[in-house]
Amino acid sequence: MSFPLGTVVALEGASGAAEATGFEPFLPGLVVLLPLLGFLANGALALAAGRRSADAVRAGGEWHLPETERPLTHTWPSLIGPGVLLAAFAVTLVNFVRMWGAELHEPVVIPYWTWLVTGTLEVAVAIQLDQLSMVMMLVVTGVGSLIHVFSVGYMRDDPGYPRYFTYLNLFVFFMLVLVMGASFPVMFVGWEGVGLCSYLLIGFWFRDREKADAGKKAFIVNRIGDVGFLLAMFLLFTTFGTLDFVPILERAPETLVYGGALVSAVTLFLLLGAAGKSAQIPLYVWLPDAMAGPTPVSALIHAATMVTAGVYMVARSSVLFALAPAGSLAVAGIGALTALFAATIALTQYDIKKVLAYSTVSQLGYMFLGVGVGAYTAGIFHLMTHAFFKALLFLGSGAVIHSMHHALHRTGRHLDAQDMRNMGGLARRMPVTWTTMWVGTLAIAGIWPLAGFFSKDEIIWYAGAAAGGPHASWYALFWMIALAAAALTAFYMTRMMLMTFHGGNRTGEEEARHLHEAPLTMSVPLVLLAAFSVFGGWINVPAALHDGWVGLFGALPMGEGLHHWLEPVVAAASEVRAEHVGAFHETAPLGGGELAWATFSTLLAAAVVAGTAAVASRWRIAPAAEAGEPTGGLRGLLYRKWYVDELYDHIIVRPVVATSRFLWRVVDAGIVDGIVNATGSVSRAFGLVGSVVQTGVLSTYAFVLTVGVVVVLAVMAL
Amino acid sequence: MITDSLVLSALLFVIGTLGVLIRRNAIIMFLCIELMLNAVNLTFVALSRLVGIDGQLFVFFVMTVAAAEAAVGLAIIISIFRHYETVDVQSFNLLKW
Amino acid sequence: MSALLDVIGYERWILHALVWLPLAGMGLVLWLPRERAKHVAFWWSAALFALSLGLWWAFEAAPGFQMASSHPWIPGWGVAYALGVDGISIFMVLLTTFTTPVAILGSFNYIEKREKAFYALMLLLETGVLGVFLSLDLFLFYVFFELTLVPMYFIVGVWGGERRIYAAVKFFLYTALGSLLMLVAILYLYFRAEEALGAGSFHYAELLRVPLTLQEQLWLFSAFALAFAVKVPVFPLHTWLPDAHVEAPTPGSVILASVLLKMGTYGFVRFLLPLFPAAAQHPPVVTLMLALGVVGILYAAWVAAVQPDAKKLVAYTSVAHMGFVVLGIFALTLNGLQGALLVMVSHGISTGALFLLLGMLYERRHTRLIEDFGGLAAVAPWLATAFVITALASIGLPGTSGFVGEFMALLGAFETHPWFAGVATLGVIFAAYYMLPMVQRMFFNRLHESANRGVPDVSRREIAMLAPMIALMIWIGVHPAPLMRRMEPSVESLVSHVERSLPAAPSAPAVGD
Amino acid sequence: MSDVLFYMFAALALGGAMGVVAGRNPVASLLSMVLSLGSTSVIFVLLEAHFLAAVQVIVYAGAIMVLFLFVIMLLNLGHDYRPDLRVTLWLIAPVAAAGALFGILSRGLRAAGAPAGTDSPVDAAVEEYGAIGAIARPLYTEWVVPFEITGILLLVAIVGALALAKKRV
Repeated sequence: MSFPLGTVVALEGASGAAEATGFEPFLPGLVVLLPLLGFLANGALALAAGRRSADAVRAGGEWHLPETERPLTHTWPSLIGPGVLLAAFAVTLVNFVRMWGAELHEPVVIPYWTWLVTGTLEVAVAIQLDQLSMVMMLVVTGVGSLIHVFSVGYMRDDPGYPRYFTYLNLFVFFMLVLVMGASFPVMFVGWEGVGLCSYLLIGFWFRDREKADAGKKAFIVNRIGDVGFLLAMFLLFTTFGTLDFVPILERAPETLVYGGALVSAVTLFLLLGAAGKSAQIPLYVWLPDAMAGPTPVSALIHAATMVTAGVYMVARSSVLFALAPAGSLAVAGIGALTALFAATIALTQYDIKKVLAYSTVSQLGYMFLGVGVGAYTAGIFHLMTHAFFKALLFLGSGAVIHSMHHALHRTGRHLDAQDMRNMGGLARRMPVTWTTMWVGTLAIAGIWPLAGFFSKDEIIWYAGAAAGGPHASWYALFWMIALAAAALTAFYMTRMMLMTFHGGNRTGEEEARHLHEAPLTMSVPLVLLAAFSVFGGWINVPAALHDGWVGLFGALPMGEGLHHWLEPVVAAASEVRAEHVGAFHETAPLGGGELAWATFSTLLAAAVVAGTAAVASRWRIAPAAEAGEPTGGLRGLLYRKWYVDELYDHIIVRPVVATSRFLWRVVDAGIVDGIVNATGSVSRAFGLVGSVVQTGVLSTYAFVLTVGVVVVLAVMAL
Repeated sequence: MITDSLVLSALLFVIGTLGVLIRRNAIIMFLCIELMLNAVNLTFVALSRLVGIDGQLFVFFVMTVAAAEAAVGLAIIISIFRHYETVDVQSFNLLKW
Repeated sequence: MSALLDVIGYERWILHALVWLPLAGMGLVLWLPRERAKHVAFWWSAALFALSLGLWWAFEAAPGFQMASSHPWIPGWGVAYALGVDGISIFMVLLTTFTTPVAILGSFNYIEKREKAFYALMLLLETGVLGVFLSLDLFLFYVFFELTLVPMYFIVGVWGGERRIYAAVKFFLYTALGSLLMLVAILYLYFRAEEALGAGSFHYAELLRVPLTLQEQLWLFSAFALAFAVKVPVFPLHTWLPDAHVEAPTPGSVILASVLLKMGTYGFVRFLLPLFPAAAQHPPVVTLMLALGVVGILYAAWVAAVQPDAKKLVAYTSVAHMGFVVLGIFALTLNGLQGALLVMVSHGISTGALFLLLGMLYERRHTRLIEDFGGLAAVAPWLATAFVITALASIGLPGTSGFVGEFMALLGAFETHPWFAGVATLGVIFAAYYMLPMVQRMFFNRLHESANRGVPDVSRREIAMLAPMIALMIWIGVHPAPLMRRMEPSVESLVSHVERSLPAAPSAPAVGD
Repeated sequence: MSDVLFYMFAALALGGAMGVVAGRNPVASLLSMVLSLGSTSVIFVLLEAHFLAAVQVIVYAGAIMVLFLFVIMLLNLGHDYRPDLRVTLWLIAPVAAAGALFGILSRGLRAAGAPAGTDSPVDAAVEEYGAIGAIARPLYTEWVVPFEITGILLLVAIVGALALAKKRV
């Protein structure tokens, strides 16, 4: 058999061009393979559990998870799931340490087997290891393992426990394939694979119609984005004849014309793909609905990893975007617009997960703004820090919802466990969650020492600095939008914290007694993530701020750490940028240096947080049951998400379904089938005409005969 | 003389055809057919004046066929009569779809 | 492995065995008593499949026909009994020998009346189809092409659903009418060959050498194209397919979807492109066919989405998939053609599996309407898992066989006709648009009807059918290289033949501009 | 002299034919048929076909007409017979067709006819072998096969007639 099983088993793979620089990958294939093995193991357990619960349902009842001794199928996944992730994280760490030591200048490509092969196209299933993919691998496996551990606690008493971990492991596998793929098609495999897993996980409780619909919506909207990705790949293939990253990104500067139609088309298609996956303006509608899935899923997929795939893709093909100012402007524009738009919606939401969902869309907008203006490292930096504090916030909200469920379950009252209006005053009852979530909130708001400040501020600064180059007026506008969105972020996050943790408790006296802190498996990840959110920002303190008060007068260890780390990956793009656009400006559009604006932004955020805290304490918040939906005015508009969903429904979904029905009823059954059946009935009609002559009366036949003879003779006589 | 008799035979033939078309009595129709055959015999004889004896010979065969046909035809009419109790052609419409 | 095959002279008798053994099987089935019929039929076709697997090693990746043999059959007319296999037809043969035992296994407790006749017809059908894929003589090809009509007509007509007579007659007339024109074209070719090459002949190799003017080629092209367009089916001529599928019994649907549709596309690749290269490249012809392909993709997807009947929905998806194949073929590029062949193989497996699953659901609930189902995943999780995997393969999820074919076809089409390929790529969205709602309405949502509550999960026999198909779908998706390597030389020689024979007429665009 | 005779008997023949068609009852039609046959046989004589004239009278008028009469009597159609000939507008179509037929036939036949009086090969044969010999000789030499076949034909007709008309047992 020509299937080179050998190379896969060895997992070493050819070590590519790495000998020179001494970076010697340590079993890189294992990182990808482990989640796959986890998926297969959990999958088998899930199938067994599924068969047992199916028999129970068929017998008329419902299979309940026995309280006392949990069946094998529900204990093993808690070991396999997180275990596999932690192992993958360990291997990644080893590789990271090795890569840290070696001065790696070009990516290490390790092919395993040829996937597609024709005369003109050759695509191998290959892994590409370089600084960028290493950062992503760290984020995916690191945050992923924490979320897996959290899920053990959160999903403990869900009958579909093994199935949950099957999908989660499969997701991490596809995410790693996406991040470590060495060519666009392999990345695309991961790209749609994560789309599939988000479909499965959002619709995890598939018996509930809305949740299944949300999953379907996510998949279809992602697919719309994937079409863009496909078209970009076709364009790249027709120009370069190959689809691997290394050759394309090397030969891009000389083959593609700067700002030419081709490169703009490619980048715009890639943007469409990224917008689909990272929920940006036109295709963001699926993310808020994706909250229908379990909360750890929202944390992992819809905060930390999957939605950042778009940003990673832009960073990976940074050269193309550098060559296409129009493309980059579009990315930045979409990013800024999404940031502001999503922030406005988040202001009025009452569902805690919806607030966080729109906050994610908004923060992704920032990342897009970052990579759009050419500050790729800033974008990736924000991606990393966002993964930390947004995962923290989501898991925190998960802990809150979990304990709310327990309380309501105990007393049997049917209240929406996710509605903030039913919460309030949880600080005393859930101190750990409360403190860690405050850390996350301050981080996302951009308060000084925390990670959010450094990454978000850097993006805002570069947006402002880029205002100097071409399209200056546009970038200045984006800079202002970014600042406004930052203020809004601070407001809605504080509002969320206050409604959830502060003020009087609105769940009800009896339930309140049952509200207690989340178990250890859930609170430990929270604490760890909180730590990351605090110290995460220090790895990349901007040079200008390093010795000012911001950088504690030089005390912080790794100034510009991430910049140096991602230097080789972004080198090509920055060269192109330097050649065509010139360096970033020193001053923001309204004057003032980086330090000045950094101080301004953190003070602004602090002011907003304090102000909201003061104002919010006087709000009278009625529990969800009494308080109706906000209808009129701006609040109603924002609560109704600017009626975007209804708009999409009217201009896209309904016409498509109507046309389908029309095509089927009228065109297919009517015209095409009509013609086919018509030929049948026409021939029957001719038969009828013929039969009129057959009257059965002898003389008619004789008469027809005579007429025939006469005609024949006449013709012959002529 | 020959052309006159040819015209005569054409006339007789036409009258025979007319009889078949108009009459509804099977026997009479049958008679008319015999008349038509006779007209044809006349043409044969007339033309045998030009062609030679073969014409007359052929009449001989036509007559035998006419006899055979008459016999069978009448037998059919009898068996139909036995079934329909009438020889009116209109009532034999078994073939009507 | 290939050494072992050479020892037993595998190459000399395998093709003849493949064509005639099913016929022998048919005789055996008819001869044996009724209750033994299905087992014999299954084991006979399974053995044949095992035998045909030898082709995988015996066939080495090289252009031109291998294991070819030619014996005069009707010398007077220059008709030879010529068989041969090349990169293009080998996977169609393997697909046929693979699908027949699976379809027979699928009909074990589906067919209750007239079992012997049914299994005999299935084996006769296999002979016909294998004959079509292996024959190198146009006369022999036409005989087998018509032969396949008869068993399919009876399978749909006798064991079908309520409107089976209508569907069977429509299927028969549609295909027969088309193939009559083809017969005329074949005869015309024969006489042109007689004129040009001295002795008239139906053999593929000789007919390739017959010089034809563009006008002639256009006429012959349209005659052949109509016959195959009905079979593919291409957009306006497709209405027989949903009816035939809805009324056909499950095994009939499986064979119809996975094998019979391929005869049309195979005909395009084997006869239309090589025999009438100038016509195949004539810009109006190419634009028309590409347009029909793209329309087929989008139109069928949209119509499929609103079908109340699950089998009709899947039937329309076949039209959509075949739209991709037509797109791949008439892109006239190496990637496009290879993509088309891959879509043919993967569609055969995934749609065949889909029909098997729908058949299982029909056996359990005796209904085909989607809204009668609901929440089955809670009751039949393994069935639901298999259905979801097959559905994903059908809509072309990367990592499954569906994606590889569609990606290559679209890529190939993009090289020469970017706009057509661009619009066709939208088909990928509509694939999800028609498949996911069906999956959700049948397997997710609440389990409301009590009848659904009693649905049993897959039995061992059903697993024996589905497991190999799902394994194939994933294997081809993950590791299509061996398939592609075997196809590549034949497709390469085909494409270069089509390009080389291009008269220097400026009208036809140089491929790839 | 023979022209006058010819026209007289031709008129008689036509009258007989019209009588057959317009006959009020079958027997009347039959008799007028006999009249027509008789006058035709006279015309045969005028055309030098003496043997045939005799055969016509004996076979046709004598045998076949008697057969018809016998059948008419058998089915006793003779007496209370309602005439089935109704003059309706629908008659125009057959009459027109018959007229057209006559027009074509006469035009064709007239072209074939030749002036009377030319000596025809028939007379030579009659001199040599006599009236009956002139017919008999070719009958038994060239035409012997058709002759035998007509014999068989008659046999078949007899058997057929018997089988058909036999009363079902």
